[in-house]
Amino acid sequence: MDFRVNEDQAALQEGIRSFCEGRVSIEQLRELEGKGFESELWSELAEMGVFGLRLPEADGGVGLGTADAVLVFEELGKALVPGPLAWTHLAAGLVDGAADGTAVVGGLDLSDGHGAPYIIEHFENLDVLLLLYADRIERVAPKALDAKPVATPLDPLTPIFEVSEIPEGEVIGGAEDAQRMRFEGAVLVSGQLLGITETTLAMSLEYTKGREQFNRPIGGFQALKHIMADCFVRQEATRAVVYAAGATIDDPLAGDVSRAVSSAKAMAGESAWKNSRAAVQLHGGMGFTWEVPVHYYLKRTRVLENVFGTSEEHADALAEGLGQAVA
Amino acid sequence: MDFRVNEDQAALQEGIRSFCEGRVSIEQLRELEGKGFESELWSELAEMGVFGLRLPEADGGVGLGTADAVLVFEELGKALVPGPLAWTHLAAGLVDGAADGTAVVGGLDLSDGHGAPYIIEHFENLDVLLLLYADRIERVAPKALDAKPVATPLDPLTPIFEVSEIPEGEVIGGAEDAQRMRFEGAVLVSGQLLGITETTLAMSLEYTKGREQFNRPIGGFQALKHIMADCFVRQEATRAVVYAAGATIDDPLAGDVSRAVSSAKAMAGESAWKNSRAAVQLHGGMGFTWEVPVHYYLKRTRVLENVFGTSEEHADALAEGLGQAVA
Amino acid sequence: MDLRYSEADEKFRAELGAWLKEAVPAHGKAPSIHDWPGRRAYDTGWQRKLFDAGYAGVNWPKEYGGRDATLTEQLVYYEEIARAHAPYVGVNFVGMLHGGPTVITEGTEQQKAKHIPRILRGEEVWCQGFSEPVAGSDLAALQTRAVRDGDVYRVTGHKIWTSFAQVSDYCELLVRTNPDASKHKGISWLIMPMDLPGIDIRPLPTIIGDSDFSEVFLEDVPVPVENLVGEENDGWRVTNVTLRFERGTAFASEMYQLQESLRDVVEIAKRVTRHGVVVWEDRALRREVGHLQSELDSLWAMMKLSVSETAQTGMPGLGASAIKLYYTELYQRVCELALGVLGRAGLAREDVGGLPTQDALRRMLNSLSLTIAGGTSQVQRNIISERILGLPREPR
Amino acid sequence: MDLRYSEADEKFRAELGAWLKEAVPAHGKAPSIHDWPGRRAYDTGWQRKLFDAGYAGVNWPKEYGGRDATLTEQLVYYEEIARAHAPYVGVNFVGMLHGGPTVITEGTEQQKAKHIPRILRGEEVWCQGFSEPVAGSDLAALQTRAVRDGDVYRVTGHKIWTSFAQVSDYCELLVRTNPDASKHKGISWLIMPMDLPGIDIRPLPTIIGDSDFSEVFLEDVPVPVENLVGEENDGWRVTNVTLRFERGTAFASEMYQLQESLRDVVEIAKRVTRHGVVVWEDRALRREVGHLQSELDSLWAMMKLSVSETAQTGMPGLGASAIKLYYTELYQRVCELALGVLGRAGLAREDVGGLPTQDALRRMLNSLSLTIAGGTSQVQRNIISERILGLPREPR
Repeated sequence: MDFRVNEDQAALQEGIRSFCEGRVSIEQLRELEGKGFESELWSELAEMGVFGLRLPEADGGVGLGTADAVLVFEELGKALVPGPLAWTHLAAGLVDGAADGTAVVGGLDLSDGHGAPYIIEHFENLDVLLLLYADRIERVAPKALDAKPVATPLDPLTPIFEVSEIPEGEVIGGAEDAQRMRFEGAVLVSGQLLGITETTLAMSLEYTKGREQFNRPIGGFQALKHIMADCFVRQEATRAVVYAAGATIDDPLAGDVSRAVSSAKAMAGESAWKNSRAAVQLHGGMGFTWEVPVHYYLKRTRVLENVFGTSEEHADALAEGLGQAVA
Repeated sequence: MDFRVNEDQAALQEGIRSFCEGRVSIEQLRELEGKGFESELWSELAEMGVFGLRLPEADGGVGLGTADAVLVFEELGKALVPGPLAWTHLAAGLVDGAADGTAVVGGLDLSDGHGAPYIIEHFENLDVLLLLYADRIERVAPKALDAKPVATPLDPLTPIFEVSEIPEGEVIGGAEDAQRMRFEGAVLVSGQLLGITETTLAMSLEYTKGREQFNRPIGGFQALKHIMADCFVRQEATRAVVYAAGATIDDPLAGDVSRAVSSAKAMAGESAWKNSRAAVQLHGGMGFTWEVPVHYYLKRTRVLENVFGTSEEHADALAEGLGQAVA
Repeated sequence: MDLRYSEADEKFRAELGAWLKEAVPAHGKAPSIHDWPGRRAYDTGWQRKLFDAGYAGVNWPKEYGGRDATLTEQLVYYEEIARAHAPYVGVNFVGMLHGGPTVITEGTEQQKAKHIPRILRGEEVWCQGFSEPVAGSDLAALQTRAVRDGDVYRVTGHKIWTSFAQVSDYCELLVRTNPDASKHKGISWLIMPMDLPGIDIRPLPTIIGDSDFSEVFLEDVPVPVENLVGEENDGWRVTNVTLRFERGTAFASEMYQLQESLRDVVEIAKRVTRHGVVVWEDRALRREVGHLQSELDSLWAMMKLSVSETAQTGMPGLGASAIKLYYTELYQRVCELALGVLGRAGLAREDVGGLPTQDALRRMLNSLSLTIAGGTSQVQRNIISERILGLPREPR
Repeated sequence: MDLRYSEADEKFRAELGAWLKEAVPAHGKAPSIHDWPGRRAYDTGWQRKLFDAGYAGVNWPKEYGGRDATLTEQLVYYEEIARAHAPYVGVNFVGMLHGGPTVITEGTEQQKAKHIPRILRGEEVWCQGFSEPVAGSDLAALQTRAVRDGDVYRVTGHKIWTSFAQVSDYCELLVRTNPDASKHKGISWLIMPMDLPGIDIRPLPTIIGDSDFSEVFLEDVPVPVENLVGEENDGWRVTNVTLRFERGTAFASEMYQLQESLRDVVEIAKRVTRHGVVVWEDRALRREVGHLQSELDSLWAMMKLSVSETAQTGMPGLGASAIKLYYTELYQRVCELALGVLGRAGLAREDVGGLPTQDALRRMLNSLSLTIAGGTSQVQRNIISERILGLPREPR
């Protein structure tokens, strides 16, 4: 056991980080408001290997594992990169063109028992839509759906569409595939939520160290220090559990995959929300403005919380599992 | 509407307060450890009118209302006065001798659906035991029960006995009486919990103002100040809702009695626990000793939380009520 | 310890309720949040109707055209206003709740005569120029300078968080008139006409996407000296009069609204199903709803106790900080609960699938400002611990 | 990012597990908490068995008789110890986890030779004399004086929170050797034999009702100068070596135990009925159990990450404060949950109605000390915010 990020992984993560810093700055994101998608960016992400990361090299992919993908998605989360990232990544190998970015793939998780209204992110940019049921995966052409755009989505970088009826699609995977996709999707999204957890704390630190009131940096007031200390603990715990879930998917002998995934998603959802909430409060009035990007993180958190199972649903699953183990 | 404590009420409360200060000091309580009952004290409480407070003057009582009784029980809670206070008070007029202290009355609330083990407080000192069912009140002679003493009760001032079977008793009240007793019992106990909420904050304030570390009173550290500020808010909210419940029982036109009672008990239970927990933490190592009386309050809170409905049960009842109102 | 409203209170309630029942629907639908002329007209129009019916300034003295209602009548007023979903005080907020009361308390006869009747009738809209980029929680650190020049103060500075600046006629403005005095001693309180030269208003969009707040840049703005309220350099005391008004009964309506929001959560939960089960059947949700109900009832009881005490002292006490702190944190918890119930429907800020997501999301986003504006929760905890509990002050 | 234990680790686990399976039951039942001679014999007897089997001092260097296990083996060790419900380290705590490691790191060859083997074999019991009534969170404010007098230091002062003082042979003692230096500069670290004249031990009962802690009054106690560890007046640095040991992997066993406690909650909930329904069916309870499971898994993963990092640096980092803070607060939440499930049965501190209330209540009461001892949660948050996050230090 050596649970540290290894050198290759650190290099991979650093590569994505510097790409995002140059290519997806806050200024560039502002221009994507209301669209949330840019085809050149998508192609560049594909070129970086974001979508084909876990596809075998023989199939044109990078041949890495889920633990590696988590590190990549952590960076995508930090940089608020918009688009149906997880779905397209999951579709690599299953849908032609997903890995190389020529097919933009979105999805709808119908396995969680939520009824209408069905909300689909980035619908207008999709080439293929996956329907994830408890026992199968289907693909449909987006044009087969009667989707109504929602003019004011919560996350200005994640356009959504409302659909009231779901057509039948082509079955492209069975129950096992569906379960694997749910697990992997939950872990990738947990990576993004981890990134939000980290970046919002970093923003709070920077702001409170610089902002002075009563002739002192406000970050020197113990009440604020302790809020940030709690944010830090949350961040460290979340990083550990999310990395562990990725590593467990790669090596199921290292633990119980279902439990590892649920623990990660439940924790990451809570942490991203709490840290971004704390960031709003710690930024004071500025945190309530559109100008300071804290709100983007808060809103993205809601989008990611509500895909591949909410924190509550994963908590329920964990309790169910523990109850069975004790029985 | 004038929701303030009026002059008569203030005088009543002051009377009980000064009685308790002189008669139930911490030193005197220490001597009651393991016993939790003293007949002279009981007689004196009866003489003060604690049990006959709401009995009409014609029947030898004081003829006051529930709002007044709440103020009295608040003081009893502050002073940690031990014994089956609420049950004996509720029995006044129903059981001969309860009001004047010649009959010590205890009880067991069987309306909350909890099964065996049945835990009865102060069993060995009881002359009469009331059984509170959802649809009736029964009385039984304590000797009719096979009660096993518990050598180490949580609260050293509240001896408990374990009973596994409940005999049939004499029915002395119907469904309406039972409901009234539950409501009144919950409010009286909420008064005691309010007292604990207040006294534990007062203890925390006194300790942290006096205790110095790093050349400053620790009460000057913002993290501790904010914990106590939250304790204060909790105290004020609890006082208001508990007083309101008493006043609503006295004047059902002022509000919904069932809701007022549940709101009070749910809030008081949470507040007493949180403020006494905070007091342990704020007292540092001393809060973990037997010598500093904070632990008495923490333990008594558990006793009072678990009678006439827990906070959770009352929260469930409130949700049920709200659900019906919305339907 | 009397909780029941008096017969007079109930009579007042019945009359007001009857009037609202007709007046509210007749006033029509609120305009878009981006339609500023429309918003001003809507809000001031409602204020005028209140005035004509005798319900404007319920807490204002009769001699200034108010109703001089008892505090319990005020409570009844706020309850009924919320229950009827009457228009919010809106652009009249600063005039009715800050500026007006301050002028009544501290202004000259001339100032009162000029502004009070017009504020009350909805003819004059006020905004607030208190905060500055460098002076937020530490308001007394404000740097906007006012230099006496004959009959005017020449004012230069940069204000922020000014609500409704776009449609305001006057601004209650804090300026530094003595830069050499200690920071609390050199401040003055001015009434600044918004049509003076040198005022530049730049809207500051919020996370809701509205522009209710603005930054206001002041460049050599000539504010007449006669617009000084209170003494020169005594503005900090004058300000605190205003701040204490803000922490008084003004939350009553919002508190009642909060109870409605909790009901909304239940209503939504009864309409949404997951895994074939109505969400309201989720006992974890119900438990939390129950606890919140208990806390909302506690808050409301606290309010009544505070009102009863204020009725004697005439001024809300420091306990108002406790109410503000508790109210705002509860509000956020209720809003968060709604988010969880809405699930993916909560990704839309307009109604989807027949669910009232627009209101729920707007309320949630707005709730984030409650623990910041008017003194952050941290500032409230400082006030409570230092001024009420007597704990040592922060080292400065 | 490799999470799987190596084959060598698993082999170690299998051997240890097999040994524990026999050794634990053979060691019998723990004596009453009030039977001090019995407790010493029980705890040191177990230490001796560990030693004989080669499992004593898993993290100690081989040259001092330890096993010098890798960090992952240590983790395996703590997991298995907890899983087997093996006796707690008990009275050996200070020797094995504080005093011994400090002597190994900072002691003279003579000191090492004298104490280390005996501690390891359970022949020597140590206690800790650090805290004083005036020096708790501010440990460096300690006032116990040591004055050099020939071959001895004459020590006078008042220590508190000394665990197992009644049965200890030695005390790791912090004293002030230079009262004129700044408070961190005049402290020394001594090994004090507990049989010296002038030592008065007064048990300090806890809210659990046990006497694991004592106050220790020192009156002119002659501690040999050769018992100084490290340099005179360099005790603060020596102490911090100890404190960092305390915040390392030592929690691993307790963390595993915490998972067991959560399972206990579920087990009790499955056996208790209310209103005719098994309590485990209460989804509000289950939701909370599920969240706690997620957090316990996060804590455990944090521990593994920390161990992997420590394996490289050799010393647990500051992140140990985060683990301590999180662990202790989670522990309390699990204990509180158990209280709620037990209901009225939780009013007894002994098993009633066939429910394991004794353990649950003892654990709950004990948990209250966790956020206080070894640096309060508030102190941990200060450490994290100042030393890790780089936020400004408290004004002094």
